[in-house]
Amino acid sequence: MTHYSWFSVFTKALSGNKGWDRAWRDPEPKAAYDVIIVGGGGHGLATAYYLAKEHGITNVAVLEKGWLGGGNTGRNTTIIRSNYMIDGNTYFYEKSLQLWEGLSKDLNYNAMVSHRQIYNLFHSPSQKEAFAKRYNIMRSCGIDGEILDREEVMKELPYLDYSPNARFPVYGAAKQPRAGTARHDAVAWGYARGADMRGVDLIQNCEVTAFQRDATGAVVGVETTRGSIKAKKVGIAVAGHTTQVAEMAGLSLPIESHLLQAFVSEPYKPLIDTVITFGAGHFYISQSDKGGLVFGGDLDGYNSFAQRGNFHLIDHLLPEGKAMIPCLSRLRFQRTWGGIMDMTMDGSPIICKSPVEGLYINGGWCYGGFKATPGSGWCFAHTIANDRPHEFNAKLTLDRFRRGYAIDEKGAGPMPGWH
Amino acid sequence: MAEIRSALAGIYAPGRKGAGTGDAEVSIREVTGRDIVQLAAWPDTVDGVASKASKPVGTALPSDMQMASSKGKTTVFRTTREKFLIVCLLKANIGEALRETFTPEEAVITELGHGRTILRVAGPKARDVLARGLAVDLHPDVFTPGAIAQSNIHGVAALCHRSGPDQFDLVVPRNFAVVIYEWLEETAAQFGYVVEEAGS
Amino acid sequence: MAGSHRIPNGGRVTHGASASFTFDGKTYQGLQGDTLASALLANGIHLVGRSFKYHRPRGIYAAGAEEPNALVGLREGARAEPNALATTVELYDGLTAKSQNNWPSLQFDVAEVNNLFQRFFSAGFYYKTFIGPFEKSWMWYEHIIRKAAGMGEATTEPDPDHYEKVYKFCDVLVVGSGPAGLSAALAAGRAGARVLLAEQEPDLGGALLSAPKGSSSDQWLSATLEELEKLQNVELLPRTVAWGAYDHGTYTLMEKVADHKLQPDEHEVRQRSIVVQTGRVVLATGALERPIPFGNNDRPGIMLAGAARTYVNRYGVLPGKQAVVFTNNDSAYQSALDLKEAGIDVTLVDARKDAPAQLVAVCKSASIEVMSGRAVVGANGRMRVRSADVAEFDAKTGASSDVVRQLACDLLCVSGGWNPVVHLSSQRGRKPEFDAKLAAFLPGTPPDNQHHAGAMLGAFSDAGAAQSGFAAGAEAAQLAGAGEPSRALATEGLTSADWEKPLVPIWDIKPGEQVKKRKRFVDFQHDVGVSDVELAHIEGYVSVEHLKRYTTLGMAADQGKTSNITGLALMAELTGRSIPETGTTTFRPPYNPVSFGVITGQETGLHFRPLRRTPLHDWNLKNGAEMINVGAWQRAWYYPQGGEDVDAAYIRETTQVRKTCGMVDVTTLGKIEVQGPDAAEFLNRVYVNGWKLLKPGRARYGVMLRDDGLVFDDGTTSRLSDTHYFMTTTTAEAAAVMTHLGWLLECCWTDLKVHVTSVTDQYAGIAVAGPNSRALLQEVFADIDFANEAFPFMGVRETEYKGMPVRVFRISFSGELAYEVATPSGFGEAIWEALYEAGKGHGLCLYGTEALGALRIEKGHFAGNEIDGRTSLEDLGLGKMASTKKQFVGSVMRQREGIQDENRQRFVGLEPVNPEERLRGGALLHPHNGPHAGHGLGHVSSTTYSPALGRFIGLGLIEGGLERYEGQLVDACYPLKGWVVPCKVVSPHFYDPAGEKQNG
Amino acid sequence: MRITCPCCGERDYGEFTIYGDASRRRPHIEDTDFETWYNYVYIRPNPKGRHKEFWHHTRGCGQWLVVERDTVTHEIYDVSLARDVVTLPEAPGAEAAEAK
Ligand SMILES: Cc1cc2nc3c(=O)[nH]c(=O)nc-3n(C[C@H](O)[C@H](O)[C@H](O)COP(=O)(O)OP(=O)(O)OC[C@H]3O[C@@H](n4cnc5c(N)ncnc54)[C@H](O)[C@@H]3O)c2cc1C
Ligand SMILES: NC(=O)c1ccc[n+]([C@@H]2O[C@H](COP(=O)([O-])OP(=O)(O)OC[C@H]3O[C@@H](n4cnc5c(N)ncnc54)[C@H](O)[C@@H]3O)[C@@H](O)[C@H]2O)c1
Ligand SMILES: Cc1cc2nc3c(=O)[nH]c(=O)nc-3n(C[C@H](O)[C@H](O)[C@H](O)COP(=O)(O)O)c2cc1C
Ligand SMILES: [Zn+2]
Repeated sequence: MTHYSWFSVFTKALSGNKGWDRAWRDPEPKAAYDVIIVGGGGHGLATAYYLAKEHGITNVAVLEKGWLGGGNTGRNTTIIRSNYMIDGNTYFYEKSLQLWEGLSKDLNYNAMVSHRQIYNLFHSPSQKEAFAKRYNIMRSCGIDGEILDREEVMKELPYLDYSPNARFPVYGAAKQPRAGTARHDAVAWGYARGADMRGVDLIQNCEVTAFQRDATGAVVGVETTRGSIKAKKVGIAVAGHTTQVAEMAGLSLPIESHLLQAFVSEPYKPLIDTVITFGAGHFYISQSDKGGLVFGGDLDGYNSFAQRGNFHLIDHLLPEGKAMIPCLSRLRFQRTWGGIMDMTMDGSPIICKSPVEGLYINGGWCYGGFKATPGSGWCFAHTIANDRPHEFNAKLTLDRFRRGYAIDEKGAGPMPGWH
Repeated sequence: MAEIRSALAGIYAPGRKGAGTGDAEVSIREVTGRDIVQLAAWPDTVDGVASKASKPVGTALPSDMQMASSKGKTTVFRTTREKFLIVCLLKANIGEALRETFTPEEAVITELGHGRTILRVAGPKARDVLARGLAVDLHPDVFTPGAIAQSNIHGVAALCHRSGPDQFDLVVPRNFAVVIYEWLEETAAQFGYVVEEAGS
Repeated sequence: MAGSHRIPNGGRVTHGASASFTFDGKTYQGLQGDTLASALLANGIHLVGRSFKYHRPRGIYAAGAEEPNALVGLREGARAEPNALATTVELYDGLTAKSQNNWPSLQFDVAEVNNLFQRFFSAGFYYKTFIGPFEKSWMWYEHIIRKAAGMGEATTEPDPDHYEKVYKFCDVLVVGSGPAGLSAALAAGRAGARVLLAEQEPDLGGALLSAPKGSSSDQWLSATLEELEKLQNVELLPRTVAWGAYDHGTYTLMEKVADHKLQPDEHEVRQRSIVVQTGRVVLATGALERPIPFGNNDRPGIMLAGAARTYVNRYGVLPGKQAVVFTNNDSAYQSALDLKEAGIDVTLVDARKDAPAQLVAVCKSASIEVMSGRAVVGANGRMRVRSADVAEFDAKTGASSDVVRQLACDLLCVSGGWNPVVHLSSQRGRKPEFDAKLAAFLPGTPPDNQHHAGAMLGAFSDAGAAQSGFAAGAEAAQLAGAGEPSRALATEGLTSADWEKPLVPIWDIKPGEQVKKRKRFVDFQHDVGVSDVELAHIEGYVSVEHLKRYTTLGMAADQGKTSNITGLALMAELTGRSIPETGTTTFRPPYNPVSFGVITGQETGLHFRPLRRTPLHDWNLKNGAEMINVGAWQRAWYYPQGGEDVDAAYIRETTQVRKTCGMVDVTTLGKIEVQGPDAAEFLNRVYVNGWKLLKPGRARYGVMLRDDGLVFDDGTTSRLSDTHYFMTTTTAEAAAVMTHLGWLLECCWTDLKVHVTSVTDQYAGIAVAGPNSRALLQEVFADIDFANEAFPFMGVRETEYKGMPVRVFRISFSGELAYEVATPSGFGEAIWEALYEAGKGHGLCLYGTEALGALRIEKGHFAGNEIDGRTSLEDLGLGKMASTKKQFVGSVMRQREGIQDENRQRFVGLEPVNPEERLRGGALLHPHNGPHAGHGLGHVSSTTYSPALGRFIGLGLIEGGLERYEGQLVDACYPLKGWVVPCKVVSPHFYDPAGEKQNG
Repeated sequence: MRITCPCCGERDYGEFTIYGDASRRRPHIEDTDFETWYNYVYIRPNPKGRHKEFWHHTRGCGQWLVVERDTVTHEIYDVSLARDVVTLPEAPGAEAAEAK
C-alpha cells in the first residue's frame, strides 16, 4: 500500500498517475469473521479500524448495504466540537475531539481537520447564562472554551447583523477554539483505507437482512444480500436504520428516525472563516475549503426514511441565515439534501452491549454523530473487544431510559423530534 | 361603555399610499366595534347547541367549517367541530345571552373580543396582497364569498373570511395585529393602497 | 453598431435599442434582448473567466442555464452578485461585470501555474498531502488553499433590495415554454384548466427562439402565444425557473422580477419566490447538448453547437469567422448550416463513418466541407482556440489516429448528443432510465402527478415535441378535473424532421499514440478531466457516488448539467459495467441556484419573526422603558431614570417595590380558560397536587410534570366557577402547555368534557406588589374589600372600573403583599393608567423584568432557569406537593431510581461570603478550596443583588441539596473568566421565609 | 407535504405540528404498572412504511388529527380527527376483574 505524501504524489504523477493502489480492496465476503460490523459509515469503519489497531482484532468485516460513507457520514455539515455539558457526554466528545486532532497523521489520509472555532451566538442575558454554564463545565473538565460579549463578537465576526434592524440583536457568543470542521468523505475513506490495510474486509452492496441466533438466543452471524456470514460478535452502526436492524434481533429501541436537511451554496472566496450557530433559531453555517457555504438547521419535523427534505423547512431556515448574516441575501444555494437521523429520547447516543448476547449497539447519534466518529469507533471497539464499556461511554447505555438517568442536554424530554 | 383601545392605536395611519396616484387597488381598514365570543359545545351536544343558539345569535350557525354564516353585522365561524366563533356588534351582548341559554353540560362560552383584531382588505388587488402571505387558494371559484380559512398569514395564525367578492376580513390575534398591519402596508405598496378610517 | 461581431439586423434582439455595459472596467455596447454573454460575443470577447482549480482561461460555452464556464461578478457594492451566469444575465444599460478567480488580471493570471502542475493536482491529491509534519499542520495549509479556492467574491454589505413570496394554486403547472410546453399549456388552457406556465428565460419559445428569425415556426409561435395570452385561465411566467419538486404537488419557483434592470423600481421586488400547489405537472424542460472530451476542449472559442446556433439566430451575433463543427449526431448539421448562412466558414467533422447522406448533400450545396469518420482530438490556442487537430476515428473501438489535418478556426462547436432535462422528475426520487438508442437518460415513468413531454422524452423535432406536449397537457387537464381541449393542435409551421441517422455515443476522444497529451475536460467548472475519472477508477472509487465525491465531478454550481452523464459513462467504460448498471448520482433541488434573499422574502429585519406586543407596549415605549426580547414578546426590561443602566434601575425598582409598591406588565404569562363539567378532574390529572376541593373564588399554585416525570411547568390557576378555571402558565411554556393540554383532551382522554382556550391575547395582566399595594388597589377598585380577612392570599375577586371589567388575584411572585389585575386587553392601558395615576399617592414605581427577577430570587421562587427540563419535583423542593391520593401525568415515571436519586442536584440558596462579591449565573459549584475540576457539585442558576439583604445572592442546584450542604461553604467557579466566589449554601427563601408579608 | 385536515381541507404541513407516534395507546391514568408506562413513554415502533401519528393543526383549526403516512414516500393514506379514532384504555384491573 502506497504511503501518501508529497513524494508519492510527485512520483506517481510523473508516471502518469497510473501506479496508485486501490484505496481499499473489494473482497468477497468470507464464511466467518470474529467480528462483523453492520454499517459502513464513519462509525462502522472507525470501529473496524480501532478493533484492528488498538485491539489486534483483524478478522473483521464491515458490511455496507450501499457505498462506504453514503449514509449520514456523507451528508452531514461536518461540524466537530466538544461543547457538551452533561456528564456522560462531556468526556466522550472531548476524547473524540482529541482523536480528531491527530487523525490525519494517524490515518495517513488528510481528513482536513480544521480547528476553525465555533461561535454559539446568544441573544439575551438568560441565554448567556445557559451558555456560561455549559462552557464553564467544559473549562472545568479541561476543555477549551471562551465567552465573548457583543463588542468582542463584532470584532471577530464583523458581518453579522448589528444594526437596529436586527430582530434579535447579538448579545454575545460562546466560542470553542478547537472546534471546527473536517472533510466528511475523507474521514470515511481514510478509516476505510486504514482498516483495509490492517486486514479488515470492507464489503459494499451487502445489506444485512437478518441475524443468525443459536439455541441460547445469542447472535452468531448475519444473513445478507450476499449470503450468510458467521460471526462471534456483531456490532451495528447503522445510524438512521438502527431500529430496523435492532428489530431483526427482536430489540425495540428508544429511537425514532427523522429527517435533517443540509445545504451548500455556490463556491465563494473566503467569507466565513469559522463555524457560527444562530441563537434565535436553529441555523448554523461554515464554509467548505472549496468555497461552498455549508449550512443547516432543524429537523423537517416528522419521522422519515426518505433522505429527501421538504420546502417548508427551507422557507423557515433561510430567513434565519439572512437574519444572522445579512450579506447572504444575494448569495445562492446550489444543492440541498437530507439524511436520516437516529433520534433518541434524550438526544444523546447509545454505545453498549445489547441485551442480546453477541450483539452490540452503536446508534442514536441524532444530528451530532459526525464529531463523534473517532471517539465512537474507539469506544465501540473497546466495548466489543472487552465486553464492557470504556469509562468514556459507560453512561451511554440503553438502560438509562428505564432507570431514569437521561442525558438530556436540551431538557426537551422524551420527544425525539425536539432534541 | 368604556372605550376599547385598538391594538393598532399606535401606528394606524389612514391615507392614500404606495405606488401610483389614482384610485388605489387595495384598501385596508380596521373593523372596530365588534364583540367576539366563542361558543364551545360537546361532541354529543353540538348539533342541539347549534340549532338552539341560532335564536340568541340571530342567524343560523354554520354546519360547514369552511363557510361562515352571516346576517347583517353578525358573522359566525365554525372553528372546530364543536366550536363557533360569533362576531357581532358590541352592543349585542351576545356572551350574556348565550350563558343564559346554555348550561356547561351543553356548551361553554368564552369572551375573545379583546383578543382579536379585525382587518378588512378589499379591492381588485386584495387577493394578490393576501396571496403573498397566506398559503390558501383564494381563487373566487374556490374561495367563494363567505368562505373562511384558518391559517398562517405572514407567520401569524389567523382567520381569513371572504366577506365580499373582493373583500377579505382577517381576524388576527391582538398581540400580533401590528405585525400583520405593517405587513399589509408593505405588501400593498406595490399596487397602491389606501388605509381607511377605522370603523364598524 | 452594438458590437463588431453583430450581424446587421440579425437575430431577435432589438436593433436600435442599445445598452452600454462594462466588463473588467472597459465599456462596450450591446442591444436590448442580449444576454451578457451574447453582448460580449458581439464585441468579440470570448475569454471571460478563469477555471476553479487550474485557472485556465475559459470562454462562453453554452447559451443558457447549463453554462459551466462564463461565471462573472455582476454589479457592484451592496448589489454585487458573484458567480452570475453571463448566459442568463439579461443585458441592461449600465450593467457592470467583472471576471472572477484571477490575479492580477484575466489575461495574466499568476495562478495559472497550477495548470503546469496539473498532474500533481489530480483528483483527490489533497487527501494524500498536507498531512504533516505536525498534528495540526493542515491549519496552516488550509489558509492558503482556501484563498485559492472559491469563485466569486461576496459583498459583506446588507442587500438593499426587497423580495417577496407568493402562493399560487393551479390545476396544471407547465414547466418549459418550448413547442412542448406551449402546446401543453394550450391543451390544458383550452380544456379550461387553471394553468401556470413557468419559463426560466425572459422570452417564451424555448428552442424555437434558436431558429432563424422568420422561420416558419415563428408564425406558429406568435399565434400560440397570442392565444395563450388571451386565455383567462392561463398565467404565463417568464423569467421564472421551477427549481424544486416537493411532496404532494408542491413546486417551488423563482421569478427574476427586476434582475434585468439596473435596480428595481420603487415598490418593486428584485426576485419573487413562488410556491405553487398544483394538481398535475407537465414537464417540458427540453434537452441539453453535451460536450465531447478531447484535448484542451475547454479553450475559449469552443462551445456547444446548439449554443453557437442560438448566438447567431437569436442574438444576431457571430461567435467566430471560421468554425469547425464536431459532432456525433445529426443535430449539429442544422447549426453548421445556420452558421454558414450567417457568413461563417464552416467545416463539419462527423465522428460517424456513415454520415447522413441527405444532410451531407445539403451541406455540400452550402459549401460546407463534411469530414466523416473523423474526430477532433485536440484544440490549439490558449486564450482563444486557433485550430483543431483532426484525426481518423473509429467510433466502435474509440481508437483515433495521428493528426491528419489541422483545421484553423476561431470557433469550435461541439455536439455529443442531447441529455433530456430530467431533473424535476428525478428530484421526486424517480431514477432516470437509460435509452441506448439516444445514448441518454430519459425520465422513466413519470412520478406522482407528473407528465413528461418534448425533448425531455427524446422527441427532437419541433412538431413531435409540440404533439407530445399537447397530449400531455390534455391528459393532465383531464386528470385535474377539467374537460377536453376545445380544439386540436395545429402544427403548421413546425418541422417534423427526425434524425436521419442515429447518434454514435462518444464519451471520450483518446488521442492516438503520437498525439500531444492534453487534458480532456468532462466537468469544466470543477476542472475534472478524463484522467481524474481514470484515477478514481484505479484507486477503487468506482461507485458513481464515490467518483463524484473523489473528483468533485458534477458538484459545481451547474450541478453537472453538461458533465454528469459523460462522467458516469466513462466510469462504466472503465469498469466494464453498463451505463444503467453504473447509474446516475442523485438529482437534488435546486435546478438552478437560488438566493437566500428570495426565499427569505419579507421575513427579514424586524419582520424576521413576528413580534408580539402586549397591550401596554406603546405605553411602555412612550414612558421610556428599555425593552427586551422574551421569546416572541418584547417586554419592559427596566424603566431607566436619568441615565440609569440596568443594574442601577433594577436595584432602585426592587427597593421601591419592597418599600412602597410597584407595578409590572405581566401580560405575557400564558392564560388558558379551562371550562367544562370535567374541568376539575382534568386539572387533577395534569397537576401533581389536588384540585377538586379548591373553592370558586380561590386560586392555587400548581405544578405539571411531563410523561417522564420531570417538571414541565408551573403557575397559578383559579377556580371561577364549578366548571370554569383560569389557568396561568409561564411565558416560555405557554404554547407548549396549551398544546399538551389539547393533546391530552383530544387524543387521550376523549371522555372528559373540557375545553381549553388560550386567552393570552384577551387579557392584559398587571401585577402590583409592595406594602402599599392594598391601599392603592382599594382606592382604585373601591367595590372590593381588600382587607386581609375579606380578600386573603390566593383569593380572587371581580369588579368593574368605569365600565371596564377587572379580575383581581391576590398572588405574589415577589414575596410582598401583591395582587395581579387582569382586564380585557383593550382596557389594559386605561386600567394601567388609572393605577399609575392613583399610584402617585402611594409611592408606586414601574418595574421591569429585571426587577421582577430580583424580587423572585430574593423570595426564593424558581423560574425558567431552574425548570430547565431536567429538574424533578424533589429537586425543586416540591416533593411533598405531589398528591399521594391520586395518579397524575408523570406519577409513575417519576418513581424511577434516577429521578429519586439522593445525589441529584437540588434547589438551594447561595450567599457569597463577601456580600459585595457578585455571583454569576452559569457558575459551577465546586468544593470550597477545590478541587475545582469536573462537572462540579452543581451550578448557580439565578443571581441578583438583593437590596433587601444588602448583598449579592443566588439560587442554584447542588448535589444532595440543603440536606447535605446547608450552612457549608462551596466555591462558585466561573473558569471562563477565572472568577471564584466562595459562598455559603443557605435556604433559597432569603426574604420573609415565613411569608408574613405576602399573607399579611 | 400537504395534509388534508378533515375540517379545514388540504393545507401545507407547515401549519401542523407532529406530536409523535399514534399507534400506542396512552395507559389509563390509574394504571401504575411501570413496564406499561416505560414502553409508552420511550418505545415507539418507528416503522419504515406506514406510520400512524398525531398531528396538531396548530396554525389552522387547532384540532388534533391522526394521520397515517408512509415514512419512505411520505404518501398520506388517511387523516382523521383524533377524537374519532382514539380508543380509551380499560381501567387497570378491569381485565383481571372480568377474568375472575
Ligand atoms: C444533514 C445532516 C447534518 C449533520 N450535521 C452534523 C454535524 O455538523 N456535526 C456532527 O457531528 N454530526 C452531524 N450529523 C450527524 C452525523 O452525520 C451522523 O450522526 C454520523 O455521520 C453517523 O455516522 P454513522 O457511521 O453512525 O452512520 P452512517 O454514516 O449513516 O452509516 C450507517 C451506514 O449503515 C448502512 N446500513 C444501514 N442499514 C444497513 C443494513 N441493514 N445492512 C448494511 N448496512 C446498512 C447505511 O447504508 C450507512 O452507510 C449530521 C447529519 C445530517 C444528516
Ligand atoms: N435537432 C435536435 O436534434 C434537437 C435536439 C434537442 C432539442 N431539439 C429541439 O428542442 C425542442 C424540443 O422542444 P421542447 O419544448 O421539448 O424543449 P425546448 O428546449 O424547446 O424547451 C424547454 C424549455 O424549458 C425551459 N426550462 C427547462 N428547465 C426549466 C425549469 N426548471 N424551469 C423553467 N424553465 C425551464 C428551458 O429554458 C427551455 O426554454 C424542439 O424545438 C427541437 O427541435 C432538437
Ligand atoms: C460538507 C458537504 C459539502 C458539500 N458540498 C457540495 C458541493 O460543493 N457541491 C455539491 O454539488 N454537493 C455538495 N455536497 C452534497 C452532495 O452532493 C450530496 O448531496 C450529499 O453528499 C448527499 O448525497 P445525495 O445527494 O447523493 O443523497 C456536499 C455535502 C456535504 C456533506
Ligand atoms: Zn384543521
